[in-house]
Amino acid sequence: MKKLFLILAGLTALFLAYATYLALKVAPTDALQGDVYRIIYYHVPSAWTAFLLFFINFIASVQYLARTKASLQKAVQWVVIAIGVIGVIATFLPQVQALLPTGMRPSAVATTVLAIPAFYFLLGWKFPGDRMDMLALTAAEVGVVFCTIVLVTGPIWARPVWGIWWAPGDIRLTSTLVLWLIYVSYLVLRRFSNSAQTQIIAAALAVFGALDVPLVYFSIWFFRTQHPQPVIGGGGSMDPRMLHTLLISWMAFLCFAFLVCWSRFRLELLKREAEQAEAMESLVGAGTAAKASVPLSRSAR
Amino acid sequence: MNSFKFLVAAYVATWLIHTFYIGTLFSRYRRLRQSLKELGKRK
Amino acid sequence: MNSLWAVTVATLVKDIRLEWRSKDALNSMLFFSLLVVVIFVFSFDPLAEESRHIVGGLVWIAFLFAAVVALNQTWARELRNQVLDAYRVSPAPANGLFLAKTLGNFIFVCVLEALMTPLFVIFYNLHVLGPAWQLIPVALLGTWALVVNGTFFAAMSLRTRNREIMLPLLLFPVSIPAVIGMVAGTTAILTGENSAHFYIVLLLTYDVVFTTASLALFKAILHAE
Amino acid sequence: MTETPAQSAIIVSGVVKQFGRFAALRGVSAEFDAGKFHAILGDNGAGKTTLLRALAGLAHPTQGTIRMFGKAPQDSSREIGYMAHPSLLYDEMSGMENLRYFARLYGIAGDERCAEVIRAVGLDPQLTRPVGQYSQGMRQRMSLARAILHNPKLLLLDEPFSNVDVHSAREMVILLKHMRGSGKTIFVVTHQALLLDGVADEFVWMQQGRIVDRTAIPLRAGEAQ
Repeated sequence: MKKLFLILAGLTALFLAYATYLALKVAPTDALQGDVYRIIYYHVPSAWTAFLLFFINFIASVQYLARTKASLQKAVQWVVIAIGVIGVIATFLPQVQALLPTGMRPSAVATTVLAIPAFYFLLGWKFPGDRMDMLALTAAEVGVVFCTIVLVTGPIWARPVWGIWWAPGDIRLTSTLVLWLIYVSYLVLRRFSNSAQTQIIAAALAVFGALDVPLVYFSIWFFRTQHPQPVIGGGGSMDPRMLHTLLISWMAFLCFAFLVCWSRFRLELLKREAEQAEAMESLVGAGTAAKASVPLSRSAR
Repeated sequence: MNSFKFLVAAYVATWLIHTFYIGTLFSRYRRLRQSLKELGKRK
Repeated sequence: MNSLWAVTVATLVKDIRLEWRSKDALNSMLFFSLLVVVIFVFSFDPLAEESRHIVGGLVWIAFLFAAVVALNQTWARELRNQVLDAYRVSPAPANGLFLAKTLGNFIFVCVLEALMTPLFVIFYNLHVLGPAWQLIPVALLGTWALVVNGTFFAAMSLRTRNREIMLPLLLFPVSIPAVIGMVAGTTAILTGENSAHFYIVLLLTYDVVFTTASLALFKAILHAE
Repeated sequence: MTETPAQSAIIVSGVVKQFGRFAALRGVSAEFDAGKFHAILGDNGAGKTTLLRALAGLAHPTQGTIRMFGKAPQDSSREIGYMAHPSLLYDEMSGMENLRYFARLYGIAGDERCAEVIRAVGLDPQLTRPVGQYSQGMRQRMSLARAILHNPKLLLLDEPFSNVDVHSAREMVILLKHMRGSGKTIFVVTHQALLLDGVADEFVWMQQGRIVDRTAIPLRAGEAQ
């Protein structure tokens, strides 16, 4: 296991170096922004990785909550299957296709929708019992790290391009900030909970956070339309070489995130084992000590 | 080009954050090992 | 269903009776938001023409903080003598407690708003340029949004160390869309520059989503020790 | 006369309760008979209260299961009467008001049953003083009244005699003895084992989160007097 990890770590380092090389040397310079646009190769893959991790946190939290009751688990499974089936069918209906933004292919949307049941069942199979909760924690924590990078590199990119550090109406950056806040509060809750069932409380909060995401997005989107905005460039199609570099970079960061998550997960596993061992250890140690010294029942006398 | 330093800053910041996080993971791991060892000794 | 309502009503009556006797939450809430208003008057020039643009934000910030005070109080009452355990061992539905607490807080915060709004009007010399009646749905839906999530998260923060500080930490991030809806909606109505319809729909959606989620998950939260 | 084997009312199997780095219960397995009076004894931190809370369904075991009349504790809340160390009453309301509220939680309408149990524990239903001003003994009685309000088959009492004068304690013991006679299963966590001499059917000794002994007299084997 350790050997495998080291090999993967080495490969990932090479992959990241290659992606950075592509980003800095191979990808063409942007005509409008100059070289600084190359931040995109770190900024956007980090954002996608963070969103993926938050998505995993949501799936894991739902599944953890569902597991508290057998009937609930069944029901949630059927809901997830229904989402997959209906989602795939819907993307091929002409009415729904008309709603899709231009450039978004129905087959791509269908694949994305299929990711929901796929993740749900894959994670459910791979992470039994309390491991599901540990997965949720891991995904949230590593997600927050990647989200932090998005929030740091965003303003660094905005400054030379837009002339300001932060555009309050910029929907992507602002909703990412809200997302970051939500998941930081999730981690704070886990940190400060003194409940014996932190897992359930945290899972409930994760569900609330995930439900909030679309609302955050729409509210900021509408808020923006009513307020004067700096002209934010964007849109237009991307040079295929840029897209290629972007995807390579994302792959590299995904591999990296996977390894970080793996380490974090191992750490949590070890921590819980240690807690349990300590709880049981104090039982043996203290138990024998008490038997030797303290008279058995002070209370009865 | 002036904006080049922003590019460098962003890349450096990214790896700084990652390094910092992995550093905290390592220190947490070491502390855990330490406490496990003490637990073993008590036994 | 029947027993849910009976329990909700009984709990609500009990809460109002207790509040009436001690007036803990209402007094601290009122005084707190009065202080906030006074501080705002010194911080932001009330006579300026653009005050109409910021007062929506000020009003809701005052109410938001006051609501947090009230929300912490309602659960603190259940922790004294561990009365919450008496509820937990009873067969009464968990959602009865949740609905009663939410309704109770909703009433308290509405009373507070009714008392504080005239103060804002006087201090900031407000007159509404948009359709004033729309302030009512914005206020009611916005208050419900705050209170329903606030009650849920306050119950959640019962199980944490430093409970009182935990509530805003949990509540504010998730409430951001609702806060945008309340503040931007109120500003839109006050200035009459935009329509507030979108915000009312946003708040309504928010309320429906989170009321449903809270009712679905409250049992798990209540019984997590 | 042949003794009919008493039916096991409560089956506790392999219960572990872990709070972070501390295990309050460390593998408790026991069967308790219906209609008997069980006294749970042990030093502070032996896990008595946690066991009682687990039986009441308030604490969820980390491992192991508890079956109560064939059901999980959470599903048999109508059969369980639980009296905790704190009073589980609202200090600001009178005894009658308190009980009236808890009666609604159990779906009991009207005041007759509330008055009946208050009289049963030797208090006056007409008393209008808030519970917060009761003496410790009166509060314990009122707390017991709350626990037996819905006429449960199983009574779980945590330290009912602590901080109570000897006279009141004796009276409570007589009351419990009477309830034992009417077929209830009773668990009492206490430090004052001698009070229950001749009243309790068995004494369960706990130590370090385990049941270490079960005796018929308030004295463990090998313990010289």
